[in-house]
Amino acid sequence: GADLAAYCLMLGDDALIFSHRLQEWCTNAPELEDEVAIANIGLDLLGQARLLLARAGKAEGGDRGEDHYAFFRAEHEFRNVRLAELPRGDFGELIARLLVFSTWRLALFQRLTESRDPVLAAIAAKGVKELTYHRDYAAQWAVRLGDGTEYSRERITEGLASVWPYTDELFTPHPVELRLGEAGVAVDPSAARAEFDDVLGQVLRAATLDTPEAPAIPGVAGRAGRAGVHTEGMGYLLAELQSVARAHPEATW
Amino acid sequence: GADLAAYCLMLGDDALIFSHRLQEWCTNAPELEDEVAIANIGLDLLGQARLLLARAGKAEGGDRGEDHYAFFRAEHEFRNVRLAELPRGDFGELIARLLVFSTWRLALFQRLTESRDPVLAAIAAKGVKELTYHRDYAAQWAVRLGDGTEYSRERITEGLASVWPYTDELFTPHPVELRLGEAGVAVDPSAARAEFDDVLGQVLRAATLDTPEAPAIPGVAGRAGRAGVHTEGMGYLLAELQSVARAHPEATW
Amino acid sequence: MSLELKFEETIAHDQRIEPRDWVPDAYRSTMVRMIAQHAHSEIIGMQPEGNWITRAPSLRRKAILLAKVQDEAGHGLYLYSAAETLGADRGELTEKLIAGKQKYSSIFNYPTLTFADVGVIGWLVDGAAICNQVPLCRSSYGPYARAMIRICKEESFHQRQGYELLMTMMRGTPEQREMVQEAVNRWWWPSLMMFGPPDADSSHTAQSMAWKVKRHTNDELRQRFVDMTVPQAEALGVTLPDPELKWNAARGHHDFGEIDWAEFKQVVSGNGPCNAQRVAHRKAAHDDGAWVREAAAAHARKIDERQRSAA
Amino acid sequence: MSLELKFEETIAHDQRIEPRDWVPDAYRSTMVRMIAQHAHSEIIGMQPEGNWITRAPSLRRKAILLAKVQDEAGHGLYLYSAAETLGADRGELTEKLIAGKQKYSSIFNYPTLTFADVGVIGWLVDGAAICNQVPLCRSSYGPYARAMIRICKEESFHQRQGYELLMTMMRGTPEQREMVQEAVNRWWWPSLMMFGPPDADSSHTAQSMAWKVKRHTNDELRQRFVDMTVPQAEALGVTLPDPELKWNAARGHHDFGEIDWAEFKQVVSGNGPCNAQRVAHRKAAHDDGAWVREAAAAHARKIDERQRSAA
Repeated sequence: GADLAAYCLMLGDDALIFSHRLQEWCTNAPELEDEVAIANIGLDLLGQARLLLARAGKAEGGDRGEDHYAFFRAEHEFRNVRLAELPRGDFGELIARLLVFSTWRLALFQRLTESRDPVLAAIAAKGVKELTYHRDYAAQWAVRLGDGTEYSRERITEGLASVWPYTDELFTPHPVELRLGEAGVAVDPSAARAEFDDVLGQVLRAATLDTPEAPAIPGVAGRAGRAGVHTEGMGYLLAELQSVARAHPEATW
Repeated sequence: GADLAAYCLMLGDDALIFSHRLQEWCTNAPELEDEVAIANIGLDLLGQARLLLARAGKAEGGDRGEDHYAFFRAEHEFRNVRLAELPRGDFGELIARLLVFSTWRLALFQRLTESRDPVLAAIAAKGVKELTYHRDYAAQWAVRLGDGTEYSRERITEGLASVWPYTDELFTPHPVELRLGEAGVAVDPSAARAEFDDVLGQVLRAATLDTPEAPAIPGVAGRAGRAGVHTEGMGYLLAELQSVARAHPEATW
Repeated sequence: MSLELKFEETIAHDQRIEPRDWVPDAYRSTMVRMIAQHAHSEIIGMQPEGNWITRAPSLRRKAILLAKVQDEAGHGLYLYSAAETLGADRGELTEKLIAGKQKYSSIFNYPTLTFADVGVIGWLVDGAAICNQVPLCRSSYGPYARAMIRICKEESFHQRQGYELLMTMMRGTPEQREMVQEAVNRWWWPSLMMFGPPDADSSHTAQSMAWKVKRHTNDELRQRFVDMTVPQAEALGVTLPDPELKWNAARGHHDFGEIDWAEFKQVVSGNGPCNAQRVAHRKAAHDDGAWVREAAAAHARKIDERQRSAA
Repeated sequence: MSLELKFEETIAHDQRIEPRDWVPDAYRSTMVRMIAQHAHSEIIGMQPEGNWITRAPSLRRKAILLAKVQDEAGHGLYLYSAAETLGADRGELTEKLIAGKQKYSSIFNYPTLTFADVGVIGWLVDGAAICNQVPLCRSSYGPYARAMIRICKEESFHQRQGYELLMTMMRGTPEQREMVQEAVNRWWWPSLMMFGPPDADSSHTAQSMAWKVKRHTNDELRQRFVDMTVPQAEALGVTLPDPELKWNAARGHHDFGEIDWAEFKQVVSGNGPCNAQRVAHRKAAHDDGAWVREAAAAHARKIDERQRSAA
């Protein structure tokens, strides 16, 4: 119960928080087609988040629903990886982050379709289709930017350099993931690393880009996003996300 | 009682909200001396805000203190002019805004030292010294930027152009100001316009800059900051300002 | 039959003009102006509502709002495409928008100040837009008419969602009800202004109606909107902020107060509460995206060259 | 008496070296390195605490925090001035900081995650800094010693304010107490690391002590800090996160657990949780300010030229 709830919050918070950063792109995209695409990806992730937070509530067995989790938890209760929460950068950073995030998440979700938890398996099956599109979108832009102008090459290279130090965290299993992984319910993310490296390698080659080399950014005393230890940008994100809901705790919307 | 409280909130909110924008400059100033100066101005205004909000609480006669006003009011209850809340721009915008704000406020406070309300008169007397320094700081930088490099001239010119449309609002009296003005308690801001124009004229001449010409930005159906109708940036400012206090409504700090 | 005669006849028979048909220059420029203005409105209109996406107080409302704003981007896309069938270029139209040489609906020059504004925009602003747009589904210009059919369908959906949000809020806390009323107070008069100046002052109406690109006068549409909205307001439990608003049995319509046309002119002429902000925001996004568009073009050229040299 | 002898004698008699005195090159470079590193620490140290100014949950705490961060800017100013008396240039020192060629205290490479961090930084981080700095008030280099006297006075004040905030929070809600404990858990070990590597591994200590720019070893100061802090933690009602921490009557000191020196080395070498962020922030502020500093210089030149041509 508790482990499954925690695991659903991990995957749900990844989607919720990265969706927030994509929402910040709204009205700021370089072209209308991208406006539509980025909103679409944000919507897909928001949908995944809602299903996962609802599943967490059921697993927990109390009466907490999706909105309770999204709007009334404190920062240290959010279990998303730090990659999801990094402040919005330029379009190069967006594409780099989306490429890393969707490649990782797709590799997880593919495996998760075989979860012994039928709800998780169904959520994953739906998510696989969405994430395949997200990854394609990011990969296509990574190639255009890498093999476009000198300046675009610089921007995507810097984008990759800025997100790369947060990549290791994606594949570092939390005890909950290991326990549920052994039970056939969750996916141990370290199992997805090879596929991730392979796909990234293909995309970066097509984009004529090198794989970034940068040391992983540590958490605090070994604790990072999955353990509720976030970056300084997270508090501002939550302040905005939760502002209206918390100003009217008794309201229904 | 109610009018005096409302008037104290007007002047207090101007200081509180502009101080917030100055706080956002912290660790972002062009030179350490400016880091110190901007923090100092932010502190002075924060101090003025605290005195004025406390006075509002007394005038209202209830048990609302400064923190209640700052952290638990809704946006439409804030009575600051819109100039105070505009999102942080570059250093040219800062100097332009500070020049306009402090010149206006100093002209008000000089008159307010003769208020029949002894508390307001005392707050104003203290504020006059502070605001004189703020205005000098802004004026000196306006001259350096206007008569510095071509680029700095462009930045201060753009800064002035961006804040100028919000200047008329500063001198448009609210009914509360008119009523209390007649009673000798408050200052009708329109009485300060001539002094403002005169001082600004002197500074801009020294800076070899023209007085901006731009139509005033209207409120919504004639209602602007003093009536609680703000700009879209205000909600984000309050979400941040109030986030910790509202997350822990029962806490003491 | 001369080209001009054929054009007149197509119009007279309520048939549609298609991209390859000959049209008079004045028709072409009128249509481009209308369609571009409409496209710009969709794009600028994303800003006031987009302002609340990250702060939407429930995940369901957040998804609805994000999907709605995305739809508006989609509408912009269809409409710019329709304008392109008349020989216009999307990039050039955007440049004109940013330079202030083409307009967009003035309603978007008002700020969104609470989450209730999201509902009120859906109810009143989309409602007014639909009144304006339903007749355009029979516009004489085919691509525009077809775009409008799709857009109107989606906007009706948005309008219902907006109204439903307000219904939910009106059943909520006293603060929520107050928030809705206050938003209605701010948006009511600007919504009435969406139908444009009174018929007597409208410069485009006559020609547009003759060409069947427009089918009702501003005042007719405005009256229809008021008559439609009054019972909805009653059902909702809000007061429309017009003391002169009342049923006139003789006319079979609601009478309503005088619109502040001075405010209308001020906002249309570029000096509303948010005109500068909206255009500056659009310009910043466009400028920030320049290097991305250049990269895409450069990459496409490279691919093209590689394919040609391989052939 | 040779210059060198005079220098040695000044040191031996615990007198102060002043800017015009001759000093060996190694002394000069050691002092510049020490003072610059200290100045950089003040400036970078503004970031973690500055992070909470706009969100401080009471206006009194906001004023205290803003004043504290302002004091740190002031400390930076004195210290850069002291370094300038040795021939260094503030602009060049800043360039070195940004290029990663000069260090700052590693403690500022940890994030501030709740408002309790503000209190804990005041209590533990300023507390540790004071332990380090009090002896520096007797540094052989006069301008540094005098700057340190002023700085230590202000830091003691900050430390008391931090402790008082924590006291208030511990008397508050259960969530507040939890927040304090959690912040203590995160900051305790990094605070112990502030005293630098164990004496056996410290490369600078011996020479610095001979020159009396430093007067106690890292381990001595660390022990003093632990002994001082344990009763304060008890008074506060928090647990220091070290199961091995206990009074050793034989030594007359507290024993404590092994510090994670691998973490220390990682953070010092540039790869802590916030190293990249802190330097990037400082660089962005410096770069953004370049045109302002150029404008001031250009204006000063113009004034100068006008005065000269008028003379």
